[in-house]
Amino acid sequence: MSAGTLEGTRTVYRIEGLDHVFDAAEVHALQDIDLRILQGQVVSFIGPSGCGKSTLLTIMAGLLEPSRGTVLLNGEDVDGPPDEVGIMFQRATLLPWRTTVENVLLPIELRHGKRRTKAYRDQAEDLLQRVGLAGFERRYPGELSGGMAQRAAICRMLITEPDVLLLDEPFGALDELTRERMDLELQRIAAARDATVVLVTHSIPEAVLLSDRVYAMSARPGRISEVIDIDLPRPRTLDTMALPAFVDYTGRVRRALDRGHEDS
Amino acid sequence: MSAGTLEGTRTVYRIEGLDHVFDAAEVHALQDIDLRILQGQVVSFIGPSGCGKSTLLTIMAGLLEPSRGTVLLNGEDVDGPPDEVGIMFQRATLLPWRTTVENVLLPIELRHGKRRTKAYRDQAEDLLQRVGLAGFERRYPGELSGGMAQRAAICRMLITEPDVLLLDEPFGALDELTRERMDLELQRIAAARDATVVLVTHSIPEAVLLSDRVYAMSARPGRISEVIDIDLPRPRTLDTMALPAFVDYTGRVRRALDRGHEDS
Amino acid sequence: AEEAAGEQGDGSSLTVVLANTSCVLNFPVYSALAEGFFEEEGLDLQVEAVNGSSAVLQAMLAGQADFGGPGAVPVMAAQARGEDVVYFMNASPGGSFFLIAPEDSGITGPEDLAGKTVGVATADGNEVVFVDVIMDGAGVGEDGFEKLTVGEGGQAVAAFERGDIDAYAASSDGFATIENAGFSLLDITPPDVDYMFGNGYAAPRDLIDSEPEALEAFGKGFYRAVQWAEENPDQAIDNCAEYQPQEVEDRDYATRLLEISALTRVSPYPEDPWGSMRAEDWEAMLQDAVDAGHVEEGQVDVDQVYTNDLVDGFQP
Amino acid sequence: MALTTPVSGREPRSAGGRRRKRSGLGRAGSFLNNLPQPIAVLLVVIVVLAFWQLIVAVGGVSEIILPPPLAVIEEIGVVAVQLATGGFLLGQLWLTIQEIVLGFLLASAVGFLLGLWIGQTRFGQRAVMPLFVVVEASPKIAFTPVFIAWFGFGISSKFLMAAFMSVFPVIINTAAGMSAASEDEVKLFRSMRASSWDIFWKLRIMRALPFIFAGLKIAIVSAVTGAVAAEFIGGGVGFGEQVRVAASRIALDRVFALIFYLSILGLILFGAISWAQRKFAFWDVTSITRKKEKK
Amino acid sequence: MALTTPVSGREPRSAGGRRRKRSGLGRAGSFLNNLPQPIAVLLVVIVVLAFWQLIVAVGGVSEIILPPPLAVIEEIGVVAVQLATGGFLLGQLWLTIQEIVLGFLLASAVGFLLGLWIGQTRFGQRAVMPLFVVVEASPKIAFTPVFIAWFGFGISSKFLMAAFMSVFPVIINTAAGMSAASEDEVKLFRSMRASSWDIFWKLRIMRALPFIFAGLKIAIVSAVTGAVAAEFIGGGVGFGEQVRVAASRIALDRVFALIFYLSILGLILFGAISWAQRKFAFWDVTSITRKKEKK
Ligand SMILES: Nc1ncnc2c1ncn2[C@@H]1O[C@H](COP(=O)(O)OP(=O)(O)OP(=O)(O)O)[C@@H](O)[C@H]1O
Ligand SMILES: Nc1ncnc2c1ncn2[C@@H]1O[C@H](COP(=O)(O)OP(=O)(O)OP(=O)(O)O)[C@@H](O)[C@H]1O
Ligand SMILES: [Mg+2]
Ligand SMILES: [Mg+2]
Repeated sequence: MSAGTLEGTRTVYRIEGLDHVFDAAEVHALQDIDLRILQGQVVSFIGPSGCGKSTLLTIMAGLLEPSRGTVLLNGEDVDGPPDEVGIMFQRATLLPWRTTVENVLLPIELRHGKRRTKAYRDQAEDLLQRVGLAGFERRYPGELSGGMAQRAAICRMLITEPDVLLLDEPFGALDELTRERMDLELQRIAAARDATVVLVTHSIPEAVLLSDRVYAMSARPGRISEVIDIDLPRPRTLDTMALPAFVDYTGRVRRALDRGHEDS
Repeated sequence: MSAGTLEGTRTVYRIEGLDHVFDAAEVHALQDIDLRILQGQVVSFIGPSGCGKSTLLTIMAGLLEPSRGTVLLNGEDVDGPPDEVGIMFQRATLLPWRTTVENVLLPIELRHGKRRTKAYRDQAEDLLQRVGLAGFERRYPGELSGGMAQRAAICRMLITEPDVLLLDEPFGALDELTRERMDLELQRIAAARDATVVLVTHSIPEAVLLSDRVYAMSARPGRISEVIDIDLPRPRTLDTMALPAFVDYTGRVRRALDRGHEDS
Repeated sequence: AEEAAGEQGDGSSLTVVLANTSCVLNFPVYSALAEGFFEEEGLDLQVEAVNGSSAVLQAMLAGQADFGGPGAVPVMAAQARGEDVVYFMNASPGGSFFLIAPEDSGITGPEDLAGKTVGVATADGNEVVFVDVIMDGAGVGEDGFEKLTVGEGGQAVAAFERGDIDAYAASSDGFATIENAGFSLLDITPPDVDYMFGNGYAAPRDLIDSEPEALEAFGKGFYRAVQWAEENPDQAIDNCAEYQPQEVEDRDYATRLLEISALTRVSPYPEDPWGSMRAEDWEAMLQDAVDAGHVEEGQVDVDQVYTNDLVDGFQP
Repeated sequence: MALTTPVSGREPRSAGGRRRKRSGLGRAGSFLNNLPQPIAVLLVVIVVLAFWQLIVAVGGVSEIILPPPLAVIEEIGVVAVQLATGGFLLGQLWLTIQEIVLGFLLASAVGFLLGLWIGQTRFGQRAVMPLFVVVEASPKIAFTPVFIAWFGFGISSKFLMAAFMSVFPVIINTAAGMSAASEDEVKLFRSMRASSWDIFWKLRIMRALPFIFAGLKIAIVSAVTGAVAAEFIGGGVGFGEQVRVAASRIALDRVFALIFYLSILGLILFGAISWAQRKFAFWDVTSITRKKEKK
Repeated sequence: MALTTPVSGREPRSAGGRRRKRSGLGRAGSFLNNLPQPIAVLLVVIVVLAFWQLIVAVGGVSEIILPPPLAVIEEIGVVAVQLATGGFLLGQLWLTIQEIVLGFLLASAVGFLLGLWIGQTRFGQRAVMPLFVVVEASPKIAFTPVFIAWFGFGISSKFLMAAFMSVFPVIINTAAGMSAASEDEVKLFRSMRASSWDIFWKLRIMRALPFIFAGLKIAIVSAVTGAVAAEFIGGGVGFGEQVRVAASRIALDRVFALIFYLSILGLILFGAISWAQRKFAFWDVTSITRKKEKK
């Protein structure tokens, strides 16, 4: 456990020389990715569609082995889904044979068995309520709207209180207001637990609002084209979005994204 | 065919006293929806997640019968998917046994049979290229990223050149730049054909940028809470977004959305 | 398995396995049981039934039964494969097959079958030899008539109905069955096939050596039941009602079946003691089996395949 | 007709949605579809009986080959009396039921495990599967004497035959079901560090259920015929033997009556499996049905 | 073992991804899984033969009950010579093959159509299905005389019996497959104004393919046993009759040798169906496999 330190904080993820090629399709999805994420940091990946963001997250979650390069989590090689990580995928993927609350409780059941899951039921209902799904606990996924399913998937990730959250466009199907509310909720939860958050997003304001650092990516092959550190006071609120610095940062991210588009 | 006229234009959709309750779940999804959409208009629905936007679109597409009320398309009762309408759903739903281009050509094949579909292949590849999927024609859906699948689904809808486009968060999985590009492309296509566009979106700027009229909805039961006419010159470009009027409109829509949230 | 049965107490507990599940056809066994004949002879007998001689032999050799009632040819086949199973009792000296033709067909003897079709149950069974020998004896060579494999019982009836066959080589139950189906039948079996006796009983040589008395008791009880049934046919059928009530539900059928099966016990050699066999018959049957390819020349020694040693013990 | 009136599990939400251009056939279909089940079944039975009577009457088929329906119905009554009064037949039927149920349970358990193995491993698929096909393609009935030789004359040999004859559909369908879970779902479970055990029980099995139930439905029915066939050949006990006895005296009306009871038995067992399917794979059937059940 | 080394169609993208804590069994499994198919099959064959020899040797089982493997292999050779020289057996085998293939084709076609009907209509599910279950649960072999009475002693009656005996799995699986398409997919098709015909052929059927193929795999193998059983009972022709003859003279080595050829026949036909499945339902098998095939 060689916990690296920078500004006195532990390095959570250290990725070096990472490359990924989908063999069969011969798609060079990721190239030369190097990065380092610190404990308690919130970082965002932003970039054109198909630039490899989901692939990178999948690799960080230990679900896919990169073609080349190292991925260290807390100093250890990631060679399987690590215990301390929770991931939320781009598609909600709720199981149709479980009610909403049962879907949320799935990771608990997988960890602690069915019996001990009961104790978490209140917690699950609490989470569902916080994301605005009170009253839908016993509905089956087929009866939820797109955004509702996504919110249920978020609850499913949060229920285990992971130290590291990997989120792939978690709020893509939500309207802006709900989204902002969820953003702040996410910030609150992460801060309360000193959790590290890695976020893939398509929303520039969201990236700026939440992140300590934004990685802009460009496509084909997917690589990190720019790194923008966001130095805004925390906790951030909706008022933060009115700050001139915020507007400035969104402009910078937008331009970086722009360049990412041109590159590809 | 009692084509109503308003400002000299034909009414495409006329919805009156529409109510929808999902019986089994006893969810009152839509209440008292009244609206009228004119030929060549672009209208957006915006509102909190779960407020019934997808349900409304599904009803307009003739895929779901409302519990009460009338839905007229070009003066005729909608009691099945009408010929002139193309719909794109919130989930891309590509068929895994067809390549991307075959998925795009599906509606053509369904209309004109396999043989005559070949003639449309160039057109399909052209569409795919316009949305940035050149080179992915022969890939299977499992090899596409989330945003790529969504873009393929858009091509699938456009290939039949429908007069009325019903779009349920078509660009939800795209980054802002790609999204804006797609927005303008959509405007171009619609204008070129004088097509009518009904859009469900979560992005306020998108709603304002594209629409002649924005319907803000509130939830439980889902109803139209406010109607905002967007009087900005066409064709709109990215520069439109810098106009003070644009900023003003986004503010209005945002506040309407806000109120929709409070109501529910 | 009933392994213990053979070795128990005074050596009088055995399991027999019959080659068909009909009670009426096996009435001597069931009646002897019901009337207590075996018990009186000091034999405690368990009865099991399967379908066919191979299954009988397999059950015997696997130790599921001590002895059983297979046909002669399968026993020779078993010997050819090195299993020392010995025939010790001939229970149907009259033979198991009947060549039958519908009464209204005008066919009265095998000679009339020239150019006609004879049905057999299987393409290569003993009936085929039976038919061939008969037709040969009637001066109709192999080319002079057709053989059609039709299967048993219902299929034979279907074949008659469709007009596919003119005569049929039937077992006793087949005979009764076809009659029961409304055909008046004529038995046109000539004496040429007298040497082909029907099913009897066989046992591993070990058993014959170790428990001859028990097997003698079986034969004695069996024979007593045969004689008893001649006087009391109705009661023999009644006895079956307990084991196989369905079979005797149709009383006429059961009676006819009993009558026909009596024919199988009419020995062509009335002078011989009941249950005995003749070497020349075995030789003839062995020759047929060799001709049919069931056993190979020299694989089976007639002296080894049967024994008349117990026959004295069967007599009352 | 079938194509215009789908009732399958995943119809869009338009339950009852009116649609234009419904064909005349479609209407006839929906009339039939809306009949209450008892009436629908009765209708089918009547059509079958009428057709049967027609064949017997017009076709001039001998009673020995196809008994007239009325004679069979009469015999069904006769057998019913015997069964009701706890006669000999009842005991035989009970034996057969035991064989069927034991055989089916064994086949389900063994077939399930083998199906898993074959469905989930390349070795199973490529090397073990051929072996089972070879065994299955053999005339299994021919093994009856061997089963008797090994397992005796009692019901063991028969229920083992029943299991032997019904295990294959369970294997094949379970194996096919093993790839029914989607890539996304497996990824989700793996991300939650689900054990292979959990991925298996909480995902793969659930997704495989429609396949497994289809297999079990075939198997329960095969178990009936398997047990009966074993009794046919293996002799001595059970309802199958009774069928044989009746057949051997060409009492075809009785044969049909006995078969009728066996079939009803099969139907009841099949119904039990279908019930279990609706209970355990409820999410696979129409949400409409599910919701209706809720009320 | 099975659970730790899945190769099913939808594994996450981690082909070859190393994972911690792989059990010893898992390793053994993956060793087996990585064997080339011919070697894997050979391995299974050897294990089976060894086990068989062991039973014969240690168990002291009579040759009449279970012939020693060597004797069977020898007989397989003898039969091979007869088949190769175009002897009597070859003609019989050819008859049986015709029965099987015709029976299977008929069962597939009829079973498919009935399966559709049953899978898509409430009437089919609730009223017609019970009828088929009743027929299926009956000892179908008992209908042989009826088939013979109607269709004679030639191969028609036998291939019809083969079809009769193998149609049920196709029905059940096709019916089960009819609800495999998702709600979203049906909605998509309906929105494109797809005809019922197209929804059916371009969606439902595609989604039902894994089910249908599972059914066909069971059916082809049932057709083999069905044809053989019909020959067994219905007399006279084909390889099944030869098996019966050999059994009646207790030539078990010959019985096993003949069964071996029937089984190989079954295996070949089964392989053909599997091949068709990989071809027409390629998207259902591992994407890895598909991609490999591309190269
Ligand atoms: N099949 C169904 N059965 C029961 N309730 C349903 C069904 N489909 C949708 N609902 C309910 O109807 C309401 C509206 O759903 P709808 O999908 O129209 O929302 P939406 O506005 O599209 O939301 P989102 O923005 O999250 O996609 C929700 O409360 C949802 O739970
Ligand atoms: N299983 C796969 N096989 C082959 N190629 C794949 C596979 N998965 C992804 N790809 C390719 O890898 C590239 C990156 O995909 P990825 O899903 O990581 O993109 P993304 O950045 O998440 O895009 P989006 O924003 O649209 O979700 C794409 O070009 C895609 O086509
Ligand atoms: Mg992605
Ligand atoms: Mg929606």
